[in-house]
Amino acid sequence: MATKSNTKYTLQRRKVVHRILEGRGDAAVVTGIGNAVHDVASANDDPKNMYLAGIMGGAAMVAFGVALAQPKRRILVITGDGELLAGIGSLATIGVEQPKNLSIIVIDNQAYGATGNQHTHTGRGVDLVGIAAASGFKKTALITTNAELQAELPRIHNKPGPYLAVVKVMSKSSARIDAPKDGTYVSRRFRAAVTGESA
Amino acid sequence: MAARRKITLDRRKVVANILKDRGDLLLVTGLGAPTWDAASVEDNPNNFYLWGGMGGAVLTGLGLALAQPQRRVLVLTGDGEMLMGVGGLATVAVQKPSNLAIGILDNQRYGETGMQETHTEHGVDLAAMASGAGFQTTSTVYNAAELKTAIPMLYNTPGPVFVDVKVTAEDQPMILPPRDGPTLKHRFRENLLGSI
Amino acid sequence: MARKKKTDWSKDVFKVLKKADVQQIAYVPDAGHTSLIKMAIADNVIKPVSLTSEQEGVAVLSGAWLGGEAGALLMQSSGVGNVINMLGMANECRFPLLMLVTMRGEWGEFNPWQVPMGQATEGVLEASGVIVHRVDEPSEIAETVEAAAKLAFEGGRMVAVLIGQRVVGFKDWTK
Amino acid sequence: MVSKKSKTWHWSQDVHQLFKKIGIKQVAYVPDGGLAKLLERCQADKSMRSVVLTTEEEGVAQMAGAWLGGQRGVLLTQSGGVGNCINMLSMMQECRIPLLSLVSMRGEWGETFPWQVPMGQSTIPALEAAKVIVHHVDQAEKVPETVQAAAKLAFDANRAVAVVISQRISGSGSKG
Repeated sequence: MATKSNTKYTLQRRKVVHRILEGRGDAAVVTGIGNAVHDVASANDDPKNMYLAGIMGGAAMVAFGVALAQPKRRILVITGDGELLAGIGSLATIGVEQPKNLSIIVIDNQAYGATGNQHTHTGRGVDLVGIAAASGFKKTALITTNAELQAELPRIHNKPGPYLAVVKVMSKSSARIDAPKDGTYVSRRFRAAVTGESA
Repeated sequence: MAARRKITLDRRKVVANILKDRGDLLLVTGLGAPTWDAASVEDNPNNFYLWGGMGGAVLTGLGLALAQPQRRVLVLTGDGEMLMGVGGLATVAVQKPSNLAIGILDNQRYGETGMQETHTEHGVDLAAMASGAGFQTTSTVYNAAELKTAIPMLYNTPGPVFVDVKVTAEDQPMILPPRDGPTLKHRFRENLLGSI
Repeated sequence: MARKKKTDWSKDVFKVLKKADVQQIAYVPDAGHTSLIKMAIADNVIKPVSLTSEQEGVAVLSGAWLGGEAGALLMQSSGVGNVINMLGMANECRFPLLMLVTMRGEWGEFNPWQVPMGQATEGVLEASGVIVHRVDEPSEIAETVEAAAKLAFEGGRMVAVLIGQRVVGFKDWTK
Repeated sequence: MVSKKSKTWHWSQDVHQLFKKIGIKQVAYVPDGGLAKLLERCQADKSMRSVVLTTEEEGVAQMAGAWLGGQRGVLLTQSGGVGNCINMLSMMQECRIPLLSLVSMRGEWGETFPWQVPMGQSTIPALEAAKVIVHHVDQAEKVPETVQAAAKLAFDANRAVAVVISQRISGSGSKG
């Protein structure tokens, strides 16, 4: 089977993530595996970042659990298309539960960046925005330009969710920026920062 | 999301209708009621019933469709089973098997565990998910007229085809086909391939 | 590091899979399987099936075998943790199942998050009734896969070949 | 803690009360017959949020998020669902995040249904291989105290713990 060549996208993943995180306020951020970790860490290593550095398919539901526990705080998921696809049923669960404070940002380079840039399904006709809408997400967006990104920022940060945006970016990894990778450390640091309690 | 419409179709009648002129169709059924529905029509050696492996019916159908490109393959399964392996829709759409059709008997319930509501009861639209996954042909069926249009799609429209048939949540008597896995497997392969 | 070796064993393994008449190769991409996946895609006979989650692969290969074709599932060790329930079906029906698993979370692992699943891989496979062949020498991979393929397709069993991280190599994170 | 058992007593009463007492706020589940009564009690209780999942691994991830956000939760699953969680459980081990899980067994005591047996027999070894602490209980009266002990181990000692409730108690298995 041939892998189709894709439309060329011009947005740079790291700039997109930085732009989104500039306005995060007191939002908590849950990242997917791989590039998402590095993109978020390169903006700022915030204690309210939970880096899921080694698990596929869990970012949306980890964030959902936080969103239920912290209803007054915005929870952002920054993840990749492959990571989201590995747990795609989560969108239906979140669509049913309707957490208003949850925004999912999919940085879609249409490739498994961590393992050699193999094409993911999104490069071959799978429409994550459509799946999110079908799952009950009332607010969704496909972002391919800076202007569109700018226009979506209020929905990402403030408007009632659940919200999902797919940001199409160039299929290129950025320089690796290490985030703290000890899970017991980042999880306890995160929990203390968002709850004000120690574990 | 699909608008709320009245659900009137009886699952047994739907399945009987779908399988009435099945010809040499190969049928894979998901665990629970779809297996009994298929058995209520007849126990056919071209049926492979999943009695377990929740979330695996569609992908079992995909592997079979790829192996048997000249034969039509139909997966009949329930909404809960489909949801448990819903990423499989993306995998199927990428493969574009022209001989594979998927029919969901969507009673919006987990029938095996006490009729708890599934996500489809709360607005999740499986046909739209399939469409988002890349299926070119999808449909949601609520009544007999729509079913009549959908059945030829299951058999003849180039696949992958996805049809979500909304059925009532009434409990039906269990009609149990053979369930010994090795027996089912041998029977299916011997009938299809001439050897096990 | 072991780039040359990697290509070499992949070629030999691919020959073994062809000889075993494998016609469907289902995979979730992994760096260690890159060459094998490329060969599968380039091959005119083999149907490559890229998956969103590894459990789909067990189901696909069950269907493949019902339809008269042999297949192989390629994944990373973390993916083993996604297939345990679906293996129940392969076990109950005694479907042949050949899995090639590239290991993470062991030899020289740098990412702590990979360690728990890497250390659990062999245990959960055995708990699920899968016969496990482990190989840490590049020169022995092809013959191990050949033996595993026989045991799977002729012996009618679920067999996993675990390819040690020592073979696959450390990830080069410096570039 | 356990009230004396009348004829109408069901272990789910005491377990639900225990959940309230220890501050369980999120209940994630894939429906299961053996846990149905407990689920009904949790669903009727406004102090906890019940979340139905498409697959059990979502629930493990949700429990991680609940704890990260300062709440306690519980994952309710059938034994087959355990096989969907093994990879996600590695996150709980790596981060040492508490996990309380109740697993309703199939494929063991008096099972009449062959397809449930392989996963049922793999459930405990797979959990143990994934380094989850397993408490197996096969008498209804002992379920509440076992869940209580497991909750302590989970939330006070920060461990992943599964209470595996035998099919001997649920009696399920007559039907697929």
